[in-house]
Amino acid sequence: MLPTLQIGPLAMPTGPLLLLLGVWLGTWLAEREADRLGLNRDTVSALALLGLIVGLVGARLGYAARYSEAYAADPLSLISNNLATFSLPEGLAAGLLAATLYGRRQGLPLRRTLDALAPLAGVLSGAAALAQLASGDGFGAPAQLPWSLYLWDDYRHPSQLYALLAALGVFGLWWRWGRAGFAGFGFLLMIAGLAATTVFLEAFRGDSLLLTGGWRSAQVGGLIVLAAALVWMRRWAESAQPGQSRT
Amino acid sequence: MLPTLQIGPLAMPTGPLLLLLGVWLGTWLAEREADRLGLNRDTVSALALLGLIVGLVGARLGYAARYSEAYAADPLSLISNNLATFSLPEGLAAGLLAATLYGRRQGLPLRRTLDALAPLAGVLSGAAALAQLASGDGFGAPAQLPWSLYLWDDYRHPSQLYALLAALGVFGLWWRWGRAGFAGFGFLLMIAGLAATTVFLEAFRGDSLLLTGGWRSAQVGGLIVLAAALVWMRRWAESAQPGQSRT
Amino acid sequence: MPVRSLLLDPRRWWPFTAIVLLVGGLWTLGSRVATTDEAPRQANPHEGFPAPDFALENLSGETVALADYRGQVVIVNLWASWCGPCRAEMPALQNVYDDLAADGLVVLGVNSTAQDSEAAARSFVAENALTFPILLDRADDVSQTYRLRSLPSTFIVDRSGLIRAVLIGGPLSEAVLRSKIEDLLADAP
Amino acid sequence: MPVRSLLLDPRRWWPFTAIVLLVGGLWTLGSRVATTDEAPRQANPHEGFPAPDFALENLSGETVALADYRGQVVIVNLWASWCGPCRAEMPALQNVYDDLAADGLVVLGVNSTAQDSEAAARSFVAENALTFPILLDRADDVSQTYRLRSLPSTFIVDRSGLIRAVLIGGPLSEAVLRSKIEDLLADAP
Repeated sequence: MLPTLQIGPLAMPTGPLLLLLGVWLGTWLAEREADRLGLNRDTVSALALLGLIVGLVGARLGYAARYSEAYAADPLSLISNNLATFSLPEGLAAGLLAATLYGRRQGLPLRRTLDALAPLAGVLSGAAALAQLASGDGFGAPAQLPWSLYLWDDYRHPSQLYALLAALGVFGLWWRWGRAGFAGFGFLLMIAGLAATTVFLEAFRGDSLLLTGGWRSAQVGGLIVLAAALVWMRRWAESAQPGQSRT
Repeated sequence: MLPTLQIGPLAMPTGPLLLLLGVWLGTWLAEREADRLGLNRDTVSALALLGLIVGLVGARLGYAARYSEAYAADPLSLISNNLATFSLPEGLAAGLLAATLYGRRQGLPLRRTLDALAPLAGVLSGAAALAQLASGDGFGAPAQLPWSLYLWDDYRHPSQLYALLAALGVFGLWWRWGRAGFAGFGFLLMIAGLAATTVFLEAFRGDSLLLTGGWRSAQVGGLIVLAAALVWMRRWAESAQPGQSRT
Repeated sequence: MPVRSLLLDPRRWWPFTAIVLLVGGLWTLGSRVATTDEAPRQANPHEGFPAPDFALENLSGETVALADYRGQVVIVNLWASWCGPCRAEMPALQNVYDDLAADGLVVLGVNSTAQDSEAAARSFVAENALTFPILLDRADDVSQTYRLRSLPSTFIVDRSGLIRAVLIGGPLSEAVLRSKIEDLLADAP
Repeated sequence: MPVRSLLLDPRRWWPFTAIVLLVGGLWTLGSRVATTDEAPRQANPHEGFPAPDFALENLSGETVALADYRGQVVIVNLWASWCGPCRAEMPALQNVYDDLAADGLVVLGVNSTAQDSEAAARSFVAENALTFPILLDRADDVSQTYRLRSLPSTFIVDRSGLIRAVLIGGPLSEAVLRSKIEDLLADAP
């Protein structure tokens, strides 16, 4: 655990720093992919950054909307560096919407653009695992194993390391096999891989958000995403079949 | 957990019953092996049973010797069905000694006899794991895993199941590869396999006997046995080389 | 990549998808969190664990608790008057108690009253002139906490309250009892 | 079996043996049991865990403990008078306290006295007319228990004593504070 990096007089929160690094590396890879797929690299990276920025704004606005009274009295609080006042669902929705609209306006082909963005998803997933390792979030269930991590007063599954290894593995899979084939395959392979490893690894977490009945929400969500990815994989394969290769 | 089997009015302790079954099955397999190896099956099974019986007597006498004052005042206590008054080291020493002397007198060839007895070792190891599963002994370290066992007020590694699977695996290895090759190979393969899995699996136990420094005694012992088995494997291979096959 | 050839054949792709989702679903089902397991930790009737405490009335109606004897070595013997081996081992328990009470030994004879008659228990105790505390487990509490499976069952608790030996069945001889408590009595109280 | 061919060649067998034993030895080393980890469970300064309790003197010299406020929502704010963001967020804390104390809100301003001067802290409190309890962490105990890494750090504890939000850095605005405590105050005390 290393929640803050002390660089001289500056205390930087390690987690957001690692995520920023992930965005930088992921966008760079997405640009390379865009080149390879014959897309305009600047448009693709603009789309990625626009999605992220609109996502951040949406997450803050979504949070404020839930506590509208407090924020109405003090609207300046919307502009705060506080990391605990973001709401993920609204952020995701806003970011995806903005990226979709921008992509349409710029005439980017959907599937190939998604293929270019696949490495960004993989790298962000790995960066999130590292960020959780630094902050001690996303901790594992208590377990005495020779590779257990002592965290929060117990020996636990090093769930953040599992997640990091999974992200690396899925990224490797994509690198080796996901960059050929019909348009959209690379993206769906990345998504299916990340969803499948989430379903598997969530079982070792000690902080799962639970639904009634003790179901782990991340596993249920992961299964839905996995099912969608597998169904779309077949659909896109079918639609790509006659013309072969990329549409 | 099922520490006692209730058959009508009779309450039988499950653990010893399973061990008895293991002796029966293991001896039957040893007899089959003796046939295959051209040894007298009755001599081999007599040797096995003699070793076990002398081992039991030795274990009881060894225990009594440690509490000689109490037993001297009450020697009839030596003949008791109490399972908690056996001492393993003395029993092992006595059983091995008796079996060795009997084997020598009967002129049994050492290595081939050991080969014939190999399945007995594997079966007993599996039966011991089942017996511990029934009694709740040999329990695992606390760990939350989807396959954890709830035992002694905690979710734990199902260490007894791990041990059972390991015994089955080693037995399978022996069955497939241990029954050909130079004399003594099958026995040493079985011993090396059981020792290696002990070293590996003891790490998941919650009741390890510890040496100073927190070393688990079963792992240290297992390493020594493993080293000895590997060294002897080479030696016996060497001595068997010129004449090929069984000496 | 092998998946790609699967993809081109719907007769193989849909079964593959179904299997993947089935395995994932079973895993998700199996790794649900038991939501009601925040129960307080119980002591367990197993060697190395703290002996579960109990409080029962003795034959004079006074309440006696296991915890009262912390610092002493306690033999907890579960018995019933109709059980042959239980009856047979009582003299050994009495002898050991007579001999070692001064060194810090206590014997608690927990009568499994729920499966015995109190009158029969009392007359057995009187006949055999047992002087160690006899407790009446009328509600079967101790039998359940100690997971009694067969009578007699004897638990030996050390001075710090840990169970150090579990002896199922009997009759126990004096030598067996002494061998199990000798080292424990030698510990500093 | 592949092992058999290894066996016939000592130049391969001895390295194989050495590697097997080395791996086994490392595994044995790695799975040693930490013998001194039977320490009592500590509370942890993380969301979802019980807030570590503390007892400190306030500016009048009375001892105040976090546990005294069980049943109320508590904002534990770690601050120092030389820290700009800490100073900047104090009015927000005071406003929220004025407004919601009646609903069961408590603010504890824990001055990190070990890295501040008591005089400076007192004069800052007087200047800003802070009315919520200001506690002096002279021995740096609370900073250590709460693993203080940067000032200000704010921990929001619910009525049952669980930490529900950890806010590192500042200044916190009134809206942020209110958004974090609104739901907690709505819980039944």
